[in-house]
Amino acid sequence: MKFAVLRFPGSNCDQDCVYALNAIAGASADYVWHKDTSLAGFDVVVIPGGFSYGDYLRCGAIARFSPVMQSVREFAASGGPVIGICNGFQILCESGLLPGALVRNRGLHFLCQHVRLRVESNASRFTNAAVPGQTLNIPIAHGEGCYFADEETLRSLQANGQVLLRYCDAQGRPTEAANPNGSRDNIAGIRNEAGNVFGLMPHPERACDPLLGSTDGLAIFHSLMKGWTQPS
Amino acid sequence: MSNPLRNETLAGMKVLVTVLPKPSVLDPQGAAAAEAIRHHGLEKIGRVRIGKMIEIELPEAADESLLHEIARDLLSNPVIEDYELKVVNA
Amino acid sequence: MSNPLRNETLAGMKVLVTVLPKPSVLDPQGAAAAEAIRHHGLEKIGRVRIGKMIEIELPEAADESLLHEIARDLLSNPVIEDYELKVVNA
Amino acid sequence: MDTTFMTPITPEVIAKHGITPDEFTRIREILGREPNFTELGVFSVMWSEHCSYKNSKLELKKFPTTGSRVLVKAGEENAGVIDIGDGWAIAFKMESHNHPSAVEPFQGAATGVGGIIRDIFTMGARPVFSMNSLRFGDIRGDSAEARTNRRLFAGVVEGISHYGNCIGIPTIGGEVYFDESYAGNPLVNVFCLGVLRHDQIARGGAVGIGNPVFYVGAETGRDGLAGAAFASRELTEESKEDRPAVQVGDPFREKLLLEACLELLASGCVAGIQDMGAAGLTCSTCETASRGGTGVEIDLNLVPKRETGMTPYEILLSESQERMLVIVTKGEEEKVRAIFEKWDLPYAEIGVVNDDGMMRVREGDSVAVEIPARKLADDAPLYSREAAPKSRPEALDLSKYPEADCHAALRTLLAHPSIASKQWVWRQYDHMVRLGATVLPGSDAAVFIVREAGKILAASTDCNAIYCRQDPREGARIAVAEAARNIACTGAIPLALTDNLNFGNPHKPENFLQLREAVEGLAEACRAFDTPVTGGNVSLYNESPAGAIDPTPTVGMVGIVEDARHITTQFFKAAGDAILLVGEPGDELGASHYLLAVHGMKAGPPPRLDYDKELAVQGAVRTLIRAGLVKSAHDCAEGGLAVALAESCLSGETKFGAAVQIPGGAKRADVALFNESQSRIVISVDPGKEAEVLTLLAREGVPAQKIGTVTAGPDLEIQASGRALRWPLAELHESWSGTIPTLMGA
Ligand SMILES: Nc1ncnc2c1ncn2[C@@H]1O[C@H](COP(=O)(O)OP(=O)(O)O)[C@@H](O)[C@H]1O
Ligand SMILES: [Mg+2]
Repeated sequence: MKFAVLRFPGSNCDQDCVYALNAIAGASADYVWHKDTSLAGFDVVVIPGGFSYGDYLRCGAIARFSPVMQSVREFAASGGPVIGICNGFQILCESGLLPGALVRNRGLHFLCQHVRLRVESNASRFTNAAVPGQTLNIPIAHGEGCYFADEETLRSLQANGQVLLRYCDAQGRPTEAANPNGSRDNIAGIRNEAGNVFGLMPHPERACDPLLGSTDGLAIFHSLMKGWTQPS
Repeated sequence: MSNPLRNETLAGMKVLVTVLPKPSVLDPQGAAAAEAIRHHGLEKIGRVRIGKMIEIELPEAADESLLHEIARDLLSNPVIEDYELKVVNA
Repeated sequence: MSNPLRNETLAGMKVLVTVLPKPSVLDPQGAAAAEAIRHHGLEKIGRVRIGKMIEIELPEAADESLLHEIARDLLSNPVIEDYELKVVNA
Repeated sequence: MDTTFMTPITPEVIAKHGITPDEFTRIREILGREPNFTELGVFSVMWSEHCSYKNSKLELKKFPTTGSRVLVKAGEENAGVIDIGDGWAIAFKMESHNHPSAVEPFQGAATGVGGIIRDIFTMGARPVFSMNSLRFGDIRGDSAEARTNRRLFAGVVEGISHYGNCIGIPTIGGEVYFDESYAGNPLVNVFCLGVLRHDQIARGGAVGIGNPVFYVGAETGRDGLAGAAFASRELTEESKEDRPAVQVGDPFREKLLLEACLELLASGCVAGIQDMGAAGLTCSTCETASRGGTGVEIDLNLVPKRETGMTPYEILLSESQERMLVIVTKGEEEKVRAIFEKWDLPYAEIGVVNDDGMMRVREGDSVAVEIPARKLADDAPLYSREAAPKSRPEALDLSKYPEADCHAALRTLLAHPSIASKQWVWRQYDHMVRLGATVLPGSDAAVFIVREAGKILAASTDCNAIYCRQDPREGARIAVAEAARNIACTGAIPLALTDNLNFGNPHKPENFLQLREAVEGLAEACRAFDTPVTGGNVSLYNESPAGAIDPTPTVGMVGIVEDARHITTQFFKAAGDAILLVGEPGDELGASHYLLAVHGMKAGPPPRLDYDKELAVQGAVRTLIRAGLVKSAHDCAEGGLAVALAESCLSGETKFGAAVQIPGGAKRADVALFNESQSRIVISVDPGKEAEVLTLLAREGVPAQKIGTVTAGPDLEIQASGRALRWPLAELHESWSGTIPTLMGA
């Protein structure tokens, strides 16, 4: 299984993703330059964090139009798994591959800290190595990670089981106090309806090495490596 | 008007695009600004909203529908923002 | 005009403050937007500048000089930005 | 047409450029003629304090700069380079952006970060982490001044966060102090470290006659005109007029520039490379020529520009950010172009290296500047300013400071913004990118895994300016000792350090005395700890209308951890663990934060540092850590033992209590609790290992004793000088962690 890690000008978690995937998760990952248009030979697309195109205008607004994103759209349309982390999540929302948008954190500051996440569903190819209700300790690092969607979208996300991760407290409760950025319904990560596109604000690649305090991020990478079969 | 850069485009037009957060979207920046304005002595204010102002110099006329497309798809995000577009003579 | 929030202040006024980077100051955001707009098919553009638009609802008249002070000292940074202030009826 | 060519050089024009009549005579001698206006501008920036160190260079020569690990010495290139083994090396340096930050905190701090990062990748190193050392006026209260200080603090932190986060270089540590002496003149010192292979060291010389000179990066604009000269003046009311000097940073551009330059250096096409920092194009052309022993000729018409109608004077003196000068090996131009195009960077071939030793700047056919490069770059006048006579700080008369309510005093100290938790600051910084931060901010020194090199580094910035105010020599010695101690507490061995000398106007003899004393103190301590100086920065003229800042010679030290199992943090780990004090209980209250926070005074001499004792304590703690016997280690600094204990209780994810009895015969509890005597480290050890540890320490001849036990809470209990004190952890935590968020409105 081969992972493509996209590199936009301004991506800065690309090297971390490749390192975590290759050196720790035991996967095989390689870079794909934003001017490239082919994803042939790759099984999973990772859109890493950073500040693509400086995040000028809005986070992810310009990256959405880059050449490689056309291929990502086709890759996703044909059912290929795509995971967007942090800036990658923002790019996926801007591209319309995921519903909603990510806006400025409620407290207005950039926040870099560990957070707890509750796995809302493991019936996805991004979380199948986890147990529903399990809490994961994975860091965030963003200034614009407050998830917004209108009521109708939120209802359908909920109804379809598209919310995969919610910010929660140590007991696994999605409380206000455990919500670092003001996200609607404590949403930290969602998938698309088809189930093959996933965006999340926390950085699983930063939670793979025990020396960094947590290995819970591996749950997500291992899920992807395991592949996914429709539960019967 | 002594700036030579401005003179270059005096003949042309300008597009002004204002982008404001939709009323239903949390605008913590606006709320913080409201707080600061009250602190500054202007107590009686209603809501404050903060958005973007994009000024584009246009040396020659452009297709309005293209301009609107750019304002809608690139300069704003319709999920969270409304835009207004105005073409003025520079 | 179905927004109840707006109705409350229909009687009042609005202050619109636009803040733009000074012409001589680097505006990386504007430069990036210009690039993106060109890619979008609008090739012939001059400079693009990106600034802020602040909309303040005013239920009753306020002292203009106080408004200007707020615009200059609080909403903009005179070192690198210029502001414009307009009071309009809501 | 360049009208400035015709501007007559009157004594007023010369004085406005900060050039003295003697210096002007020297300029005429160098040129053998009158300078034109542009040349005068060029001399004025190159001979400013910021670029030439003319008032400090004679002092800086006192620093030790050699050692077995030094690959490139301080001053030779943009930053010194230190061997870390296995063919890997590090380049690091600290730099100030004080004046720009006073005028525009966000952009001032942001461009400071950008500048130091360029210094590092110019060396061929990939920048892997940053730190920052900040000083502001008091942020408490509702006065206009406090509000200004809060605005500066918020803006500077946001600016560092903006630039560092965007470019993807983690900010893993630093320090922040608040003191009235910095009101109106904040200090913003930023540190960056990069890694490289020994054979990747890049040089900043213009070598190879006939090699083309490339300009790459952001287009030149009128921003930051003569910033170096600006940094070399006192801040006054008129400084606001200097506002055009404010530069705006573009971290996105810098990220592209960084990647492009590293790719370029790896391609082997580069003969020399130099960033355009202070004094921009001027400094980079004459310095590369001087280093290469060559001449450089450039044509300003070819320089990419952001604005039209710029004069040679403006182009040469502009401090637009995110630009580099690259000397390319002839014949490799196409490869170079391809790399710049890949990264979408503006670039141009603007000149050539020649053999006449001149910095020659043309504008098409006309010559705008023609100056012998080496004389311009290296022959600035050097001054030894008058130093005031030395005076020893008055001994502390303790009877003037009655013992305060110690219960309240600990809370006051923990709530003092200089001591309170800085989480509000560091959580705005992305400290986790690059997967290196294994000890996060909030412990003594940061510990960082350099993935590409498979090495673990520890780093800390330190300076107690109250000590330096009371006795600059002792204060400087302690700054080095404290940095080394912080590094020892993580299990690391100190390697080298960089310094940032922040002082007032050197023309005032009392300020010059402080500078000289501090430099001598630093130099002596660097020898004692075997940590050569890799480079640094001098920032003089830090004065506001109220006077000079307290002398602040900040140090940034780097150490190496040899085994991941040695990495140690400052917070307690388990109830029941024994708490040991390594070092003596101490009794020096002079220049302490207790006197400042509780009695409102900066008084008395700072504590005395004894190198032998200090080295023994640090060495012993490191030995214990390496033997796997230490669960936590934290040094005693501001606020003494009581604050150190509280921090060990509070700063981990799980909070612990402690029951402690302070030994020693101090008559007063405040002395026992809050004295700041040096060479003390609080460690916690498994109760079963306590005897072994004490035996080991005794064998090393290091004074140490058990002082208490870690508890599950809910209180911190301390007995001192016959008094029994008890604080609920929750209360202490509120004082310590709530202060800054509350003051800053969360
Ligand atoms: N400006 C800053 N940026 C990042 N981290 C900081 C900053 N200021 C303080 N810290 C972190 O907070 C912790 C405590 O700082 P400080 O009280 O200065 O420590 P010490 O007294 O042990 O040197 C350290 O880990 C330090 O790196
Ligand atoms: Mg310390």
